[in-house]
Amino acid sequence: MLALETIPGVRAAADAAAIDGMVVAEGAVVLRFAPDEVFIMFPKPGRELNEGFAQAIIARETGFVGCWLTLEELAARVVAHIDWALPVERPALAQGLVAGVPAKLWLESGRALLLCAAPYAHELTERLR
Amino acid sequence: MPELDCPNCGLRPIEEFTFGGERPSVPDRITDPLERDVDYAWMHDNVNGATSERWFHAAGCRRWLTVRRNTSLTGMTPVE
Amino acid sequence: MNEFVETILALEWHKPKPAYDVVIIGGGGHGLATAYYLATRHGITNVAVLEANYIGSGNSGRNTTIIRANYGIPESIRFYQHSLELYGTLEDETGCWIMHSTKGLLWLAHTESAMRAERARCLLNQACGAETVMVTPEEARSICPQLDLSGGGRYPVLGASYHVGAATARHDRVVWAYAQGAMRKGVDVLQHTPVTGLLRDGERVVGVETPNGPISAGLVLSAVGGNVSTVAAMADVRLPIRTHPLQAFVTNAYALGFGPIISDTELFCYVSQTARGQMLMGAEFDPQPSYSLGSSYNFLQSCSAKVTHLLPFLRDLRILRQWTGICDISTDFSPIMGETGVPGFLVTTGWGTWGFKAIPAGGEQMAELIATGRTPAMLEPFRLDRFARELPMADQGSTGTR
Amino acid sequence: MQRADRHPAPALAGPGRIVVDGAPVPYQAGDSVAMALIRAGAHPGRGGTLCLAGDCGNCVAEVDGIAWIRTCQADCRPGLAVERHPARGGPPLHPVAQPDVTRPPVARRIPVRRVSVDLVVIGAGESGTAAAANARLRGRTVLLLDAREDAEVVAIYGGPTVIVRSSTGMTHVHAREVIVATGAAELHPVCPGNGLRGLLTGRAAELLHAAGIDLGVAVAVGEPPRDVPCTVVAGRLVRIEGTERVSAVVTATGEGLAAAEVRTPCETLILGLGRAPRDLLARMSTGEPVAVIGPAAESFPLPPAPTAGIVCPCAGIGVDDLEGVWQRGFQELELVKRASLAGTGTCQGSVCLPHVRAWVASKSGTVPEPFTARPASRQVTLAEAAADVHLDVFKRTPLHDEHLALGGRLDRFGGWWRPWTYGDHVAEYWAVREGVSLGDVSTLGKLIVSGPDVVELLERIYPNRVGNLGPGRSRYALLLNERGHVIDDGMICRETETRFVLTFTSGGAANAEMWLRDWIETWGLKVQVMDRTMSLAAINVTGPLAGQLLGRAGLADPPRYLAHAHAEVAGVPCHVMRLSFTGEASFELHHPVDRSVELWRTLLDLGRDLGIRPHGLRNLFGLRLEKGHVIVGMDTELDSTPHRLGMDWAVRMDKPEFLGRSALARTALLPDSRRLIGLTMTSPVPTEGSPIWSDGEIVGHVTSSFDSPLLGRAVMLGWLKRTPFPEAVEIDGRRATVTRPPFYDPEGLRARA
Repeated sequence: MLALETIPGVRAAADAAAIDGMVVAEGAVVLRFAPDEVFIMFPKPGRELNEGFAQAIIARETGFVGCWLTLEELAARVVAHIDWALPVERPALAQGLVAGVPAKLWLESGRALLLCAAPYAHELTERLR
Repeated sequence: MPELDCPNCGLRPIEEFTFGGERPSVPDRITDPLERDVDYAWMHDNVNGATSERWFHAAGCRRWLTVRRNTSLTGMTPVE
Repeated sequence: MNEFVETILALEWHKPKPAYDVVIIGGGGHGLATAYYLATRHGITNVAVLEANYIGSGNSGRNTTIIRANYGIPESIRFYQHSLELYGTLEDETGCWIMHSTKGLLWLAHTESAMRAERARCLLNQACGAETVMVTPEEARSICPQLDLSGGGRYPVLGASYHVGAATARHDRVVWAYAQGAMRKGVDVLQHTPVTGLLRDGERVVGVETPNGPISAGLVLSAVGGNVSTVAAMADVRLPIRTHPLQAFVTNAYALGFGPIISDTELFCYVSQTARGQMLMGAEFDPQPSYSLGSSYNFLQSCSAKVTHLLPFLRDLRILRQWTGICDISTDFSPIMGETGVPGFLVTTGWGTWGFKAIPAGGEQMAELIATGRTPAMLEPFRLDRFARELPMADQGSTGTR
Repeated sequence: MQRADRHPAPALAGPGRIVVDGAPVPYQAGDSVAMALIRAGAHPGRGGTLCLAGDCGNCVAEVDGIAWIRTCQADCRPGLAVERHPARGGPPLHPVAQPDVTRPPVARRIPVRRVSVDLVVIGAGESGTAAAANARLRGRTVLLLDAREDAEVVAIYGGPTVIVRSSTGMTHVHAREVIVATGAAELHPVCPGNGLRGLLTGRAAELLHAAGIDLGVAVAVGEPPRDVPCTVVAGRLVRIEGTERVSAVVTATGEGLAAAEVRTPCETLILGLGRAPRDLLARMSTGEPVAVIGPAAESFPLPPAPTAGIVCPCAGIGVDDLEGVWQRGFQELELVKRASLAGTGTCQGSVCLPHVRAWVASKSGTVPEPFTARPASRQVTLAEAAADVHLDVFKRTPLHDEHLALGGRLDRFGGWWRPWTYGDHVAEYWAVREGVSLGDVSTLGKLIVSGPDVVELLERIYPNRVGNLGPGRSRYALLLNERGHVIDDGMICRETETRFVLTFTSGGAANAEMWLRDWIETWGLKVQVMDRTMSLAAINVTGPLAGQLLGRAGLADPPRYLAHAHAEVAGVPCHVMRLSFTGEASFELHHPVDRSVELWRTLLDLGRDLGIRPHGLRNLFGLRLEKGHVIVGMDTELDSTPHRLGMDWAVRMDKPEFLGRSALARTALLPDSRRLIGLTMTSPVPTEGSPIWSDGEIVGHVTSSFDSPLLGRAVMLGWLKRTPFPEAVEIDGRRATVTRPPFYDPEGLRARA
């Protein structure tokens, strides 16, 4: 059974150009949900973004749950429940249905983060059991 | 399997998307403003052929895309 | 030889004439039934039914053959109940065997809001003459012993409405019964005669164009399914309709042993067993409009998943054939019948996924409208101008579709 | 998705016994079930010619509980249970015991593999193997599939996607291109006696002989089989004689009066009558990048038009049946098929189609096109089709387990699990009306919108005024579509000049986000949107003691009615919105989902001596009904305009533009024809949905009803749809009074208290 835990971060919605020019703390992981929306996981709490974000929406985000998987776990537990092709480049964000649940995958070269919105956590873990 | 190519997420099965319909258009020959409003509110072109529609990638980036599609064909094959 | 080969009725094909009092576009159930009732009830026999392919080749030959009247608004309940009653006497009236069988229909509810909707349905159905009662899960199981009341552990059955008079009939035979009846009275049914245009005299429609030449008509009725927007556009008539594919499938034939029709208010699927023993099932129409008759595996997958949650015995049954029809879904999920605002041009359309059950009443009432020139009371609520008059007949919850 | 070259091949079984109709039948290594039965001197099905190539339906039986299995395609394994189908009426429907609800619905876990290749080749015969090898040489990824290697292609769908069934699971193959190389099927004989046992096609005879099976006295008609000892009889097939099993074949040479019949006794009759393309899959996939090669693409001559015998063995249809329906006016291929049912059985016309086409051609003078091919071309069960399919996701709020722990019965509403009642719904009601209560409203839609054009956006989206709303203030609003019909409702909370928080109904939240994003794009406005629906939980603290409870939780200065503020409650950062749906003073605390359990428990603890208890949806529906608040989707219909709902106050027609404005202006000119009204009557309360009667006619129906403990009578909302609107109505055979809601606290003093 996958143990999904809250993955805290900061979520920002701003125009695409502002996000392109965004400066984030060293080591932060930036998941680009859409051209005008990002989710940023910081290596340490407290280091957040501020530049170029006039009238942006910036919010602390604790609404995502997830877990890190090894590549073996990813292949064995998750990929069989995906009806679309994973991107080949790394790192990469992939978003879509996993076992019928809206989910996101952050793919790094040696591991992957499986994420979903908290209300889906129960269904996702049940279905990937 | 019918798929749509989301500009943010790539090729995805149709179940990930919500159909948003085509942008309504009212034929020029309808001139009466009230009739035009009824047509805009209720009527559909229901084209058998190339059409332009809105789809929302509900299970992915949650953004809209505009799709050119031939409704005479099976699946979601885009048309140029 | 098996007992299901057609051995009773016979079709009579006639040569086309250059002009008719009434030309009906579409040789499906609605077109042929209208011709039949024009001929038998009103003595109007100078009628041609034009069919682009062979009779019953459209939705009349592609549906899941369910006849029911458990709708959610009084006007619809009365209309479909009348249709259900006409179906009940159609074999006697036509002398044909349409394989009509009253089975009863269970609409399963899994949530409080679904229960609320089904209770409301029962009250309104009873008030309007259709017999529908609430049943407990245990009663539902006594009506359908194969039912899994846990809904596969995911969709527990809280209760169901039971529509006692629901029936099935063989779709092709309904088409043929009406065709034979009309033909015997002198109606011409012209197969492989597509309509390529309408003849106009000013605003008025006065006939049709076909590849074999024009045919004049005192009045033209579009009874086509799936392509009505195309035909209506020939008369500059705009319709609140989108054409969507609707898919279904059957299994091989098994020994008879599944009595009722099972439907589900949340999963939107329905299951029955045909007289030949095939399990016949379907679900909601495809969300995107299309005119293609191609089938999709997604449908086979999701429909199989839904029905096996409710009826686990279906798991091991063999899927024989999957097919697709295209249906005209109106914006308010109700049919559109009658005048179009263009003189000489009528429609019977918007039959979506509920057209088969309406064939007798739709045909009878459209025939009355044509014969008398007056919209019968039963059709009044279903006029096309209801949209402009802001009086849509919304009843999405009763269409068996999303 | 994986890449693969070849479908995994099955392991070969050794000798053993299967159980057929309850009796053991031995088999040899490599035997199919059909072969084992023939080896034992039996026919696997009801009779008729056997092809042993998976084409016909003459060898079908129930194998391992699954009926209609082509036994020539089923491998033997020890103890495998085979039941032959009854001669009439079809195999039985097996009842399934009430299943274990803790397990998933598909009893056998059927694995699904998903692979992606450049090319799928269907058929590992000569042409298929060559095509696959060629493509591999050109560096393309190829998957070669063959039914004889446990890879049955069920169908080719759009994409193209090839669905493959095997004994070890399903495979969904996404391909760029498909080559159909399925070869040709041997023709079955159509003549009197063709339903007897002991009839084989040439290939079937070769297979059986190679497997060491003694065919007895074998006679061949037509092209003889290779390497099978048999007597070859010249001439055309006239009839086959025998009772149950073939005993002789009658052939003829010459025509007309010169025709001479020869009767040849035999124990096995081998038929080499020619071939027809095995093109079901090819015909199924028009419009896709699918090529057909080899014999499957050849046009073989049609057989001579049959004159007698069974044409369609699957449905038991004879030439006389075809003749009968033709005489009745069914005079084209599709009508012949539908009236006779020829071609509608297991093999979907694979056996009969060439003969029926030849027969129709002899009648009409034109060779008809084959009838449409549809999935499924091979054996597939519903369980296999449903394998790995997941239905709707049911969302849970962070308080899900809290509700269960408190004895809550959960119900699904708007896609979420929500508490319906915690058991004592009367106590829940009074807790709201006289004390304090908590409601889990985490499911509400919550959007943040921000940007320079945000006011313009909202003025266009909503029918009421937005620009004059001050920061820190909030306002109820309807959401209308372009027809002027209510599609949702919620609150508009202004935070700053350029930033708002919008709330929507639980079921409407996803649509509301789509709706806003679509219009922002359409109008080209500079507005950012962030959907916080699933990020923020929300607890509604409601009741006359709600303020007191929040004071204990550290909220010293709670917002006034229709104001909102960011503040800590019990140490949890909250967006506090003061409003009222229940009719009592209410504070919605929107807070991060990960802090929700903590906040919920603290509030329950702090309110214990105030008699706090949570309320479920059942009561919420009643409480709001006493106030006359509509629930969109429950009290509204597809065509509910604000006017019909009695909510003209929520629309400012003096605004120059908003969605639905032109429709509202137009429909305002039409007669008033539908109206949502309030109704009261004595208890017992009528069921929701009850028809409303007047003068013996149905004039509408009740949308919501509640037996008000406070008012001691039934209060309702309902539609009147017949004009003139009646003043006296009957519900449940009793008199009801038409009134204007609210039924409770019409001045709204309690909500503001």
